[in-house]
Amino acid sequence: MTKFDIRKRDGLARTGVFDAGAGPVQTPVATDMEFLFPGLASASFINIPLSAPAKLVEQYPPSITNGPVIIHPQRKNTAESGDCVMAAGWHTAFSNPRNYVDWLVGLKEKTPADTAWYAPAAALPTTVAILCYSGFDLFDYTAVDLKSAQGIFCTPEGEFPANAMESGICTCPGCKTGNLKEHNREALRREIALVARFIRQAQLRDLVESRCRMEANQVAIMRYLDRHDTFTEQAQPIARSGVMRANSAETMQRAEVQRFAERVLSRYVPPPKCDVAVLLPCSARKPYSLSQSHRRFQQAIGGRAHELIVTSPLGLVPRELECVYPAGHYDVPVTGYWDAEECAFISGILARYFARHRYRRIIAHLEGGALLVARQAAEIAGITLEFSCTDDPAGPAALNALDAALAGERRIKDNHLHGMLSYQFGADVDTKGIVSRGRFPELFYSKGTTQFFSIDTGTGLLRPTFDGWALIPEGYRVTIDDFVPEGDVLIPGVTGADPAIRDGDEVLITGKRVLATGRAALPAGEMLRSRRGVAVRVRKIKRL
Amino acid sequence: MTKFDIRKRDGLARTGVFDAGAGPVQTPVATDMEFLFPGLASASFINIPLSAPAKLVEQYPPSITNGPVIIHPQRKNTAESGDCVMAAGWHTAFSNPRNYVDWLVGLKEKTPADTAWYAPAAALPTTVAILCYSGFDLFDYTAVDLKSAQGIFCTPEGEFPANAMESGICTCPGCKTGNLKEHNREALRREIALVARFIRQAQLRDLVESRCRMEANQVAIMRYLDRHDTFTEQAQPIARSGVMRANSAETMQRAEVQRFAERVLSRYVPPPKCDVAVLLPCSARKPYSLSQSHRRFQQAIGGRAHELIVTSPLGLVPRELECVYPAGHYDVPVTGYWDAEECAFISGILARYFARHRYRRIIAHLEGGALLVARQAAEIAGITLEFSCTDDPAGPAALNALDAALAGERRIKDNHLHGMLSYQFGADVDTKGIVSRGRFPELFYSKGTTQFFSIDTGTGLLRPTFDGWALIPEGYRVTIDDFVPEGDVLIPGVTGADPAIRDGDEVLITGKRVLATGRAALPAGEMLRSRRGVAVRVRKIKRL
Amino acid sequence: MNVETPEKPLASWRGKERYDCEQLDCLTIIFKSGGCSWSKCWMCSYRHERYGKTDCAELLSRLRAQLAWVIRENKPEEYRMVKIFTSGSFFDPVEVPPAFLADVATAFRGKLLIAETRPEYVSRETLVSFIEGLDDGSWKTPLYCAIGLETSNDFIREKCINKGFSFSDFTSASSVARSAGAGVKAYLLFKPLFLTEGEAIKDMETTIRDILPYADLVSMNPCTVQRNTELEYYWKRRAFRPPYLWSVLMLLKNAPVHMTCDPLGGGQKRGPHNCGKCDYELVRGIRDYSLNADRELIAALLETECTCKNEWQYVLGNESPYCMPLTR
Amino acid sequence: MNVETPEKPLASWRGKERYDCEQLDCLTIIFKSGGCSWSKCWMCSYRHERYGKTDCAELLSRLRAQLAWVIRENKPEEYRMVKIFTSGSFFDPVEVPPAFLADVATAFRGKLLIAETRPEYVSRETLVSFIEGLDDGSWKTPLYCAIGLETSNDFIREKCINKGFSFSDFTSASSVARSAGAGVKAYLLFKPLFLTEGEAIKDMETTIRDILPYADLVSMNPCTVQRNTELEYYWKRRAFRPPYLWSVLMLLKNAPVHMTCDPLGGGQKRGPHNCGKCDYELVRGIRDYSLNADRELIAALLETECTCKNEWQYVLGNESPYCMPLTR
Repeated sequence: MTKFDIRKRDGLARTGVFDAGAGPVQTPVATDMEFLFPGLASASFINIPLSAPAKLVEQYPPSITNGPVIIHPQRKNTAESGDCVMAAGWHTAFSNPRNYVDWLVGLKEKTPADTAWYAPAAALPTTVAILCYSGFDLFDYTAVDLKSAQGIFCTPEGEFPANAMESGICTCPGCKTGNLKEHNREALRREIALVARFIRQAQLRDLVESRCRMEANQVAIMRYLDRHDTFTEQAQPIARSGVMRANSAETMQRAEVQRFAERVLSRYVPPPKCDVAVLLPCSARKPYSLSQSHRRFQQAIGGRAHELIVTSPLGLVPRELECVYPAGHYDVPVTGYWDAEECAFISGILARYFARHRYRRIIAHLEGGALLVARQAAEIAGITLEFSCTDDPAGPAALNALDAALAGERRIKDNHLHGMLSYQFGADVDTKGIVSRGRFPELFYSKGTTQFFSIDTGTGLLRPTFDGWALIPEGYRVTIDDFVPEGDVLIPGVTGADPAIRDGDEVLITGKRVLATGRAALPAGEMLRSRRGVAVRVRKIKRL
Repeated sequence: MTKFDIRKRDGLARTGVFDAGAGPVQTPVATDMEFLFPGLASASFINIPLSAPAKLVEQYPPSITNGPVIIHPQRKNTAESGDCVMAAGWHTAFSNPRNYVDWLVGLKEKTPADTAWYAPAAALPTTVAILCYSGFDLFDYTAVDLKSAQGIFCTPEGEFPANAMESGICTCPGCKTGNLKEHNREALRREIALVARFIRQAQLRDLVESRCRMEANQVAIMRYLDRHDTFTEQAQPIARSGVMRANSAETMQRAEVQRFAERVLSRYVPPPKCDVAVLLPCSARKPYSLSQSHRRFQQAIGGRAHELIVTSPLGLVPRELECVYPAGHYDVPVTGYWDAEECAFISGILARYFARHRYRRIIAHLEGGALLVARQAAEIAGITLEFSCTDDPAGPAALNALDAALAGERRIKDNHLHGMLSYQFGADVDTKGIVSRGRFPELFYSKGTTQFFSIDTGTGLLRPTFDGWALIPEGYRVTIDDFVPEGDVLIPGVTGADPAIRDGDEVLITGKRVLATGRAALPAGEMLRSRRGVAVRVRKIKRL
Repeated sequence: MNVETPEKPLASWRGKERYDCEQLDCLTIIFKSGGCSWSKCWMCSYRHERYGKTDCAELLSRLRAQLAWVIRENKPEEYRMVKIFTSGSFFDPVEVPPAFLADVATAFRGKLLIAETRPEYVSRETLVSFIEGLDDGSWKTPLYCAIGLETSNDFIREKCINKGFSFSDFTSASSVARSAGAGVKAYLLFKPLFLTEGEAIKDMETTIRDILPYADLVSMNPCTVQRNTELEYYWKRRAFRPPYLWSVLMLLKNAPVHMTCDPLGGGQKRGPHNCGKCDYELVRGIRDYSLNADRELIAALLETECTCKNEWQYVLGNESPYCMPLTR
Repeated sequence: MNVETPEKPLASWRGKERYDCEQLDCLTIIFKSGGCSWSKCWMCSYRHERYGKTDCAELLSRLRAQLAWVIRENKPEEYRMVKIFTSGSFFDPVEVPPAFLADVATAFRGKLLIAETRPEYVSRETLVSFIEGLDDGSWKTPLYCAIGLETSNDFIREKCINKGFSFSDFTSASSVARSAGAGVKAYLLFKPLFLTEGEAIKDMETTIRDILPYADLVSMNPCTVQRNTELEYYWKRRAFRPPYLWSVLMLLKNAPVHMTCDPLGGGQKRGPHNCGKCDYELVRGIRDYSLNADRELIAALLETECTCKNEWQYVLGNESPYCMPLTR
């Protein structure tokens, strides 16, 4: 029996340990697959192209004794959890990015999540990043060895004539001895090691946004995958703790960016009885509140308005959400120029927000691109803006104007918790009487001696206590069988999970005998479509 | 005396050979600069930051005996051709991309072109690509050695803790023996070798569009440099012969893309007496004419309209220019989605084109994003479009509709040459009687036995004979002293050059004793601001 | 496109063919017919070449017009052999009205005639009467039935070609033909869909051995990508690569009998090809060999050096049915 | 921001100071004055702390109010030493009306007083009369003139600090002070603008040797980035890094005399700092050493292990004036 333990997820990519009986291998990996699966060597006459119609696949269903399970876009799933599945002929899929993505999504959706994916003859230093990004784990040396036979020198940045080996681009043992085959294999292994590192750092997307620039098809694959937003979004962790590099146009299409915008529009509830809003520019420092400019803004506003930050690529960040991933985590090149796509995307978000939440006054304390976007949004939404600055929003003139604009407005109650709860759990919770303690952003929320929530400063998410969960009427529950978990809740024990749950979400575990708080280790869909591994990392258990 | 011979240019980047007296070194290079310039080691108390005001610089002008010439944004140039110039403290410039670019442009503009540029303490595997892209040639090991001292493992994709050395990301001799310093130096040298390769392939921009994604500041530097379009454009060769990878949003801002669009709008003259235009979609195959779809379009049109291809990122490609760089060379990821920035840029070009050239009828044989763009352009320009297809433009229904739409229109004369001449030389030449021979795209233009032009199939540019030049009334002339060149024309012999001349342009050399045809080896500005090297590669000489 | 042109064959040309250690002048004709009755082979685009809805009488008259054009254009003394193809089978009575057979026999009386047909149309009766009209004693075997067996492997013929008949159908047809006094020519298809280069080579090697008792002449066709075929569908999606010319050479060299081979589209993307640098010379060599049967020529060609030979050898050893084709 | 508050000094606090092998309770006062007459040092932001346009009488009354506040808040028996700073020079008659000096002398009669001043305001006359008011015989040297010499290198003082006086101005002032019966305290600035870490260290080493004959007390200030200074301008543009605490330790350890050192902003980005991990302990140790002069403590601190030590050693060896600062 083969076995596959997933260790770390990053979107569709993952690191893990695969064992086909010959001992465990760390994935992603390039290895002699015919050694792992002796049946591969003797397979014959079984070719069925990826583009073959269902009829042909039914007539000649490909399979290999002592081999991985062959999956095909036109075929029902025959794989089980722990299996190695092989997308035969995957190396040909690159030529048509639309097919690549449609096939991939179809295959991923119908195959158990905890299967190890083998893409034969597909891995090159140039391709393995996007292959891992697509959710493949196992690779062979076929493609690089072919390049060696062709006299081609492989690097992650592209392929060159063999004599490039002498130009100092690489100094591996293969290059030292003029052994092209050894170099090419080495180059593949190195790239896989690098990719594995980025997966562990939960930053593979950043690497892929870089790597793909050398091949148009990879850019198209990335873009098509982004367009499969429902599918892609599910695989994204709810938060990462590192920096999110917003360094290319495609960042705006990232599932995590789109999810943030969507949740701000659909889940987030602004502070009640607050009918004045101020639109503010973002700051390089995150969370914004820690920047000098925002400290000045907040001083000038004095709590007399709801603060909304207009920013690329996120769109709109209500002050309450400034610590939440990715609002507290993105890093973006600042040139002052907002391109038309940014403007369209962000003004669309603003317009939808203002259509949904009616403010009596909206003061645009903005300049440049952000101001342009706010004007566009106002036009779309048919609302009127007031303007409180002409140039530098953090300059004394603008700050005085902002102060003056808010003269006579009454101070509204600070209600960060309410906003965060609505965003994170989709719940409109009455937080009256709950106060925050601690030093921003390390906050705790409690009433008297009862603590309800604390903030995970890495992700900006709320961590509810049992009392906190009592305030959240529904959702984010994982139900388990009639047992008391020792440590983490494992996948086989899970009987149900709110489909909204994503990797990293705070969840409440409910069973007949216990209640427990914890953090989901994978999305609801995968919990239900997998057989092994941790489902929820438990923080606290209460026996019932 | 130091000496610097530039070998290959790619934008601001170049490869070359530098000699400070201790023997030649190939550039770009990382080396022990204190060995090349012993004065560096003993320099003391001479620090003047890049951001220092002119007054301070004047008061304490930094200089080093037996060292490179120190350049500073606030100081007049003191360097001469062949010198090594040092932008002291350049490693600090990365923190402010706007300053980086303003300083760079200022320094480049006032310093002789054939100087070797040293950026001290700035080169890391992550930064050296953009440094070379910025026009630096010489680097030291200071920055990587510092990383080694800090226990940081350097790769072109980013920096990691030293233990990453054991993860297989690299297999250089340093890594094999656990020598971090050796690895880091090796990693820098490797990246420089890779960069040098991309410079030689004239594709450094492609690499930079990839590399920059890992650091927001580098993206900003690239974007700011693009915005200095007059400066940046001058350094771009008029054509390259490889593929232009249009794989990111910034491709549209490339000087070569902007230049193409500008020349189509300002120089290009459509065929005379042709008042019907058909807008066509592009094809993956280049030149378009060789694709199946365009063969069908041309069959359906039958020469009864002027063919204009609507495409991203170039905007508008008149059929006559389809072989010209970059129209015949770009490769773009195709997803069917045209983002708002693309739409805005391209519809702007179309609108300006149609405002300038009035057609009686414009038939949009387009679908999807291209159709959208055409509609936008028509609205801006206040013109009316006809539409000849509803879905696949290359499908039989659409082709029939196109044929029908052109019923009754008379065939116009094929006049590729006229269009190309206007684009390349800005000349509206009467080409009557000149016919083309050869097999597309390998064409020759002649009248009787007199040949005027041939096409360089690599670049798509025209190569005029002396008779061809006689048709071009002005421009693209390089004047030389009273001598007969033996082989190529060297820089010291050049007395004047049309400022429009770019690296790779076809030029006519005029001297008292000769007339010669050739190809410029560098832009006019550099010809006049340099002292050594080839100015024009001569093809044919005629003594007067 | 609907312009009526005077009736003439789809194609017709003159060339040389090797027969019985001689090189004969040969007239090849491709008649436009009623169309192949089977018409399902993955790689075949000839099936689209057929008259639309016509009745038998009209079909006959059009065929006769084509024949008349051929006779008009070619003097009988200028060729000794005639090869006849249709979109399907020359002996299929639905596709080619039987009355036309007699015309053909008469027209080419005294010539050596090779006519292509599927095995199911090889009937003793038809052949006997056809030979009667054709034979003037010039040739020991005046007629050869050319059958596109493609491979002796029924599974491959079914899955990879969709040919719709079996090896035993072929051997039966062979017996029938011989009993009627006709010879048998076998067409083999080298590298149909869904086979690796290595599998395809092995298939040919086996097939050649298998057919020796049943075929008098053997012609091997390296697979070419024709328009509007299933094969083209897969080829466009990178799921098929035509065979290497190296493989063709190797098969020709090792075959126990002389096989003719005309590498259609040789050296082009859609036809059998190597890397583009060595192709021209090899294609010419293969054509020469078809005529002169010079094994030493083939052996020498196979020893030619080219950078793509490494690639080919790698593909032979490493292309697997689950990751193919490795190259383009 | 324009709210009037009762007149009190800019700052005033109590602490310990080492003097003559003793630890004295010390009252430190920073008077708000008429402002530094020079007011051009790159790193100084105190120059912004001054009364706006006031006449001499008003200035005097405000200074007196501040003094009264200090006397009110601090019982005389609770401190033995007084350190007085202004935005510039205590003995500058334009900045501090001479009448006020008498008040101060009277108020702190019997205390050991250290007052900061630029050398040009050290005049025998002023000092003699001031000491007269101050001295009750408790101290051998009841007054020390504290002069911000910063460095003995005139070039550095000019280019990197913009101090506006020379080393000889300092030595002259020292003679004057001593002849008037006052002592001299020298403030040194470790690592001003435009110096590498190594250059700054060498400068301190030289300076310490140079001033031995002229200074009775030495205090070394590692440079800190204050707001609204030229230094801050460069620091924000990555052109300045405050010194490493390792360097401070090394200088204190090797100095031929005991130097006091209060690393203001120690461990923070704007102050002298290492990597952030080891800073707290080292800053505390430096403060302790200032009081206890325990060289062994300093030596031990310098032997502390931290990952940033390598970096510091690298910077010492490799930071050059043409590529600095190497770190942040």
